[in-house]
Amino acid sequence: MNSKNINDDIGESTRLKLWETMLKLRLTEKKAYDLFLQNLIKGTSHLALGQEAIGATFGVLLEKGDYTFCTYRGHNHTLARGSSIVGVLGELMGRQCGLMRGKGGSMHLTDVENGVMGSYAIIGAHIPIANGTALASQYNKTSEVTVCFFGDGTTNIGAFHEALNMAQVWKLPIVFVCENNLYMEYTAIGDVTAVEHPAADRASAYGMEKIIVDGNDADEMYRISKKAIDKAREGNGPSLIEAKTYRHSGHSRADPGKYRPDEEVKDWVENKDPIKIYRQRLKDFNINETKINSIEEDMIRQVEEATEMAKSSPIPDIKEIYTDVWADGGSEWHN
Amino acid sequence: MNSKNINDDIGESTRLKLWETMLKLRLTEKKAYDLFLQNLIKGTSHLALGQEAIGATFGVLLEKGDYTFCTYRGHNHTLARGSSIVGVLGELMGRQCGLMRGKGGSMHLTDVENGVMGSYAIIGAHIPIANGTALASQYNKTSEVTVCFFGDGTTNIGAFHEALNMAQVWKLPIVFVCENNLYMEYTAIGDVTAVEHPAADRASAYGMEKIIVDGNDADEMYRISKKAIDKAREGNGPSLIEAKTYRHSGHSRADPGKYRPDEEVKDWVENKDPIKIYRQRLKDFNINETKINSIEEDMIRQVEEATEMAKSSPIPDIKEIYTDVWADGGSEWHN
Amino acid sequence: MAQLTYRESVSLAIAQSMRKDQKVFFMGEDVGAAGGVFKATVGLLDEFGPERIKDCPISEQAILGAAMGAAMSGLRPIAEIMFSDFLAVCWDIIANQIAKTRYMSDGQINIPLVIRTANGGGSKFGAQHSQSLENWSMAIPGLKVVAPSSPRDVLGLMASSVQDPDPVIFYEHKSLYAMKEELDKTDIEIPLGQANIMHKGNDVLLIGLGLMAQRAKKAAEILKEKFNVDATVLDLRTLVPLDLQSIKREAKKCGQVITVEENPRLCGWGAEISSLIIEHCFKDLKGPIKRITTPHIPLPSADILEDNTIPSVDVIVDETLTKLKIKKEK
Amino acid sequence: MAQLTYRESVSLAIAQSMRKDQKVFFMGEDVGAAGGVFKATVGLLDEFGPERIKDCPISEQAILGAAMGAAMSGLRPIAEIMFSDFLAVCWDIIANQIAKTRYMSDGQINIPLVIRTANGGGSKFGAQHSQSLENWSMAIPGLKVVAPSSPRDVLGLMASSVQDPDPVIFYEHKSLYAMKEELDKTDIEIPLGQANIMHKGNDVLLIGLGLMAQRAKKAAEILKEKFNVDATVLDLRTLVPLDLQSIKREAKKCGQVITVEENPRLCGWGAEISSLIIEHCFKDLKGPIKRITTPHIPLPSADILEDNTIPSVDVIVDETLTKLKIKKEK
Ligand SMILES: Cc1ncc(C[n+]2csc(CCOP(=O)(O)OP(=O)(O)O)c2C)c(N)n1
Ligand SMILES: Cc1ncc(C[n+]2csc(CCOP(=O)(O)OP(=O)(O)O)c2C)c(N)n1
Ligand SMILES: [Mg+2]
Ligand SMILES: [Mg+2]
Repeated sequence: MNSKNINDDIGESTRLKLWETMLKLRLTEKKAYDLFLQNLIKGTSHLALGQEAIGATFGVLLEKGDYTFCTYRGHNHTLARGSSIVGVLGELMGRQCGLMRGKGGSMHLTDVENGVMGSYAIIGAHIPIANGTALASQYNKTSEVTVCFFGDGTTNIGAFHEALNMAQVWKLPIVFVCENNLYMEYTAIGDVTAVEHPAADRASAYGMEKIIVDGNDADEMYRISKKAIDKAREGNGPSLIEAKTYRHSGHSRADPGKYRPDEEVKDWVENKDPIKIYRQRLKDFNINETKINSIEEDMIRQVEEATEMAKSSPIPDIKEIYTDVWADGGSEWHN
Repeated sequence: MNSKNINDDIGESTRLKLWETMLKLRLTEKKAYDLFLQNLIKGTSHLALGQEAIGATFGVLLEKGDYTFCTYRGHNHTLARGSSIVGVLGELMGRQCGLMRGKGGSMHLTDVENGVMGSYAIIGAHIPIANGTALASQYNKTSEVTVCFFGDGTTNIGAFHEALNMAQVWKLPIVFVCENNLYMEYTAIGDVTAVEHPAADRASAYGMEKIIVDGNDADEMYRISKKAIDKAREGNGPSLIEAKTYRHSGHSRADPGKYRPDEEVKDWVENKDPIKIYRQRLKDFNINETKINSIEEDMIRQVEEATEMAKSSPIPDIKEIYTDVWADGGSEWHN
Repeated sequence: MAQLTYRESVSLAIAQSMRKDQKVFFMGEDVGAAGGVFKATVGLLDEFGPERIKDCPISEQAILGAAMGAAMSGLRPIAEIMFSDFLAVCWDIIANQIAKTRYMSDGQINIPLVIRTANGGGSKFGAQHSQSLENWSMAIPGLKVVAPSSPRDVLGLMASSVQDPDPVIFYEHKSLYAMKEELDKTDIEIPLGQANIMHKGNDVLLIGLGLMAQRAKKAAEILKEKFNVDATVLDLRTLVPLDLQSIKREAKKCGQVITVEENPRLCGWGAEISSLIIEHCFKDLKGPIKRITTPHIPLPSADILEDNTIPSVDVIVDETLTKLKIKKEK
Repeated sequence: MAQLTYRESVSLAIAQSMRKDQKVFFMGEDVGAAGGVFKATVGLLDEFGPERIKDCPISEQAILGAAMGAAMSGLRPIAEIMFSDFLAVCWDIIANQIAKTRYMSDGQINIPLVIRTANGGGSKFGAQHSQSLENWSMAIPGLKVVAPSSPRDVLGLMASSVQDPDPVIFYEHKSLYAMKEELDKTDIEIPLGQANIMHKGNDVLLIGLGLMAQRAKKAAEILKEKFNVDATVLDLRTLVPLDLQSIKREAKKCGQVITVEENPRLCGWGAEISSLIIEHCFKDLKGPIKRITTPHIPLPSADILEDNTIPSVDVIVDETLTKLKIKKEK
């Protein structure tokens, strides 16, 4: 696409927001990777390097009060909603400054203040749950939209099916976003799925429209997502978007990703990287390079500062183990 | 359809088998209803009066060694495979002569000898399990076909989705049969389903063909089902059939079925009853009325005899409580 | 004065909660127009309309997921799972999501919801529609577990469950739906974590729940009348929070303890209670704690088989006499 | 002599079973080409090919359903559920179908299958990837429950599990995958229902399972060395069938009993064992049975929080000393 020739329906300020958000995601996750190597992050962690355009788009499009639900691969979506970098890195490092002070860990990032209604580590479970906040908006006759992110592999689990049917039957204000990165953990999605497009080819089974989008092109993502969000907000029911993308690294911390052909990885990293694409796009739209670069420099600085803050944050008090099982703040199971 | 004008692809002897099987089902279930009224059957029971053409067709088409899986509404499918009337009625009455000597009850009829691999009372659970016998046939390179029956409401549960995808991915020799009787328990299927045809409109989500058939016309059922069985037996993978039908009575014993419009019930019972339709069909094909009637009389007699046998069968010994939890025949959980 | 069945108490309890709090709504399969398979929600649709009484597809994960999400955004859903056996099809939503999300979020998220379900045997429904599964949820940190044994308790415990800020699994016993009780008022609250003494005595403590509490009470009456044995019957009412104080006090007083469970033996709630009593009252015990349970088998269907599987009043009487070394011929 | 890790023992055990019996096959998510997320099935695809090592979609109900159906027609599937926490998403297939079908069919149907799963904490994976869930399956009649604590036990118990005519849930402990052991042979069988005495002594009986058995053993070594306390450590190995004989014998011998569980407190297997010991050995007990468990909370993620939640060797030592009223300064 030659962007110069089309009418600029998106506009510079939104584009710069998309750029800034994508950088926040990219740079924070790259930092997380460094912190693993330094053994400052324990446990597991699932990076989404290469998938930033999707989360970023929704981060820019959604309003305060809107709800998002994501998975263990949810650092991006959490950061995109406005969560602090120190809160995310702190949680990964198990520090007091973490979003959940170390209780949840990297797979469960939650930041209700920013509409991040949790990250869920059991495949598919959050899809029906996301219907619930959408149902609440409908019940309360308020106009929040719920967005639920999940992967290609997730379309084969039962909860996906149940939730999509219910959303349509009740015309819930929700947008389902399948990030098709071509693999579940180490298995190619095509090897275990009866249709070519794991989400889009199922849309009709829920009376929904088939929508496939280049998930690495932030502009395309923006346009399609905006439509779906508007539709939901106007009370016209759910949408299912399949966004094609790719993760640059392995499935999780321990995974070198060797099951993927070298050329495939290379192609996606070199030719289809959403950040590279978007840097070029901004130039195509004649956006001032100093602006582009200063946003980047600023974000580099923010990530560095947040890293230092997280590193110097204390580890949680072990008394925290016994808090917040119940709404009374404690963990007693007897009187 | 004017049957006289078409080439008789089915033939008299098959038609008489269909007739006989449908009568076996109808008369046994009607007897079961009488036995409730006499309080000789306790617990619950789910009749499928009006849905006989579907089970009967498969009963006639399947070969020894083929596997069937059905639901709590499974008296028909069990009888159709050749299970004895006394075994079925005996089980409903909780007698020693019952197929499972009273251990399973009306919702769990099982008769492995006749390929009836169980009746399952939790919606959808048996669909993935049915894949398993199909997988075994594939693994053993034998040619049995598995058939799995379920209702329209069942298409909204997760297990359905998972199982259909897996069956197609592995090209399993299985036929899925959705008996769409328009209602789940008391709720019209259209009120809770995102598509018009709960099974057929989802076939494409599993890379399968959309197949809808008049489930009350045994000839139509026979033709469509034969194709699907042949396809499976030849190693060409699964099919999903949606058979439109209707249950004459309520969902279960206690249900008068009042949520259904009177005219709707009347139309199905009077104009679309599979037995009535087929009696006429046999006549249209100039099949000798004495044959038709003598099969019926014979079946009435068989059901009466079986009823008496079941009534005179003893109740199970209470020692049976402790048998057959484990393959060693007992129930000990410690050494 | 009102005479109410347990079944009627359920719909009344829901209605009372819904009248008081607009945030409360109710969802389940066949619950609205049909009033539920046990007719325990008759009348609700008429009073509250389809926005607050929601008929659902057969999608238990979607039902509880939606209930959870709605609770997360401040509503107070009551969701029905028709039979407790079906908790298994949505067990992940219950055990991994509903129960853990508050803790994992470091308290950012509250999940005030009630899951009500028909539990227990006695109806000859067979192994997949008759289980007693209170212990499944007791084993999951983050869930409160309630099991009323009378119309009054249904009213009082449902009111508290709906107001509770944490998720509650509310086990109604199928064999109690027809039970009637005279009540002088219906707008009552019974706090969670408060066991009920149904019968008083010093010889032996019978601890029960749901139907088994009622059977233990009948057994205590027979024990008193025919054998002059004075039993205390403690209906736990809620397993979480557990009324450990009352358990300890009564166990110490009686010195002899029997738990009466409807679930199969292994890892039933009686095991937990037994181990707690050992821990806290070891010196006061005059003999081992006896656990009456269903054998460790799936539940059979035929009348005679089911009736002889679930602990009956007679079995409770007999086991109590055996424990106290009293001959039945007395 | 072979030195094997627990992880390697898993794939070797599966391979040995598959070599002997053509009816055995293996299925799960990412198990073939990738060798499993814990690398516990590396090499199997190469040796047995895709017909016997089947990579599956993320569809746990479909996986266990297919395994069950295949077992019903005479095959002997081994199915992997990647983390035991995910048993919840297929709990109906396990608890209501696999466990009950033999009984409901009056013995017409056998279900010889093994479900293996990575269980337990220690990896900082958080509340949905770290649970210890042996008690969930112990509570279900019709399931056998196995939890090996060493490479040798993996080999011996897997061989028996695969040959067993009943369904077995096989809990491998994530924190043991790296454990090494010297073995003089690998083709071994250990019957189900035979507990293992890992340490001998008369002062106190420590009963453990999986990782907790190993920690109890280390605790016993410290107790002996530093405090001259002689502990017997009994690794139950299987919860169903349960080696009640050994439990009774050792409990009677020692008179003091501690169970060491990794699961949260309520309705853990320790409660059952405790109630059994009370029932069978009441007079031989010198004091209450102590249950060491994880607190009744979801598992936290951060190092320091997780480490202080799951019972450690130190905690076991301390609790044992407290129980025996021995001062630590000794
Ligand atoms: C019920 C369940 N099964 C399996 C897993 C293990 N698991 C974690 S991530 C993953 C792959 C998910 O693939 P996809 O949905 O494509 O998301 P992606 O990781 O590619 O973002 C699997 C199988 C899980 N967490 N939950
Ligand atoms: C998981 C589960 N949810 C709910 C039920 C209760 N239930 C039994 S039959 C039924 C309706 C099933 O409808 P359908 O699939 O159309 O079959 P039909 O009864 O019409 O043959 C329901 C909801 C159940 N048995 N299992
Ligand atoms: Mg993916
Ligand atoms: Mg139906």
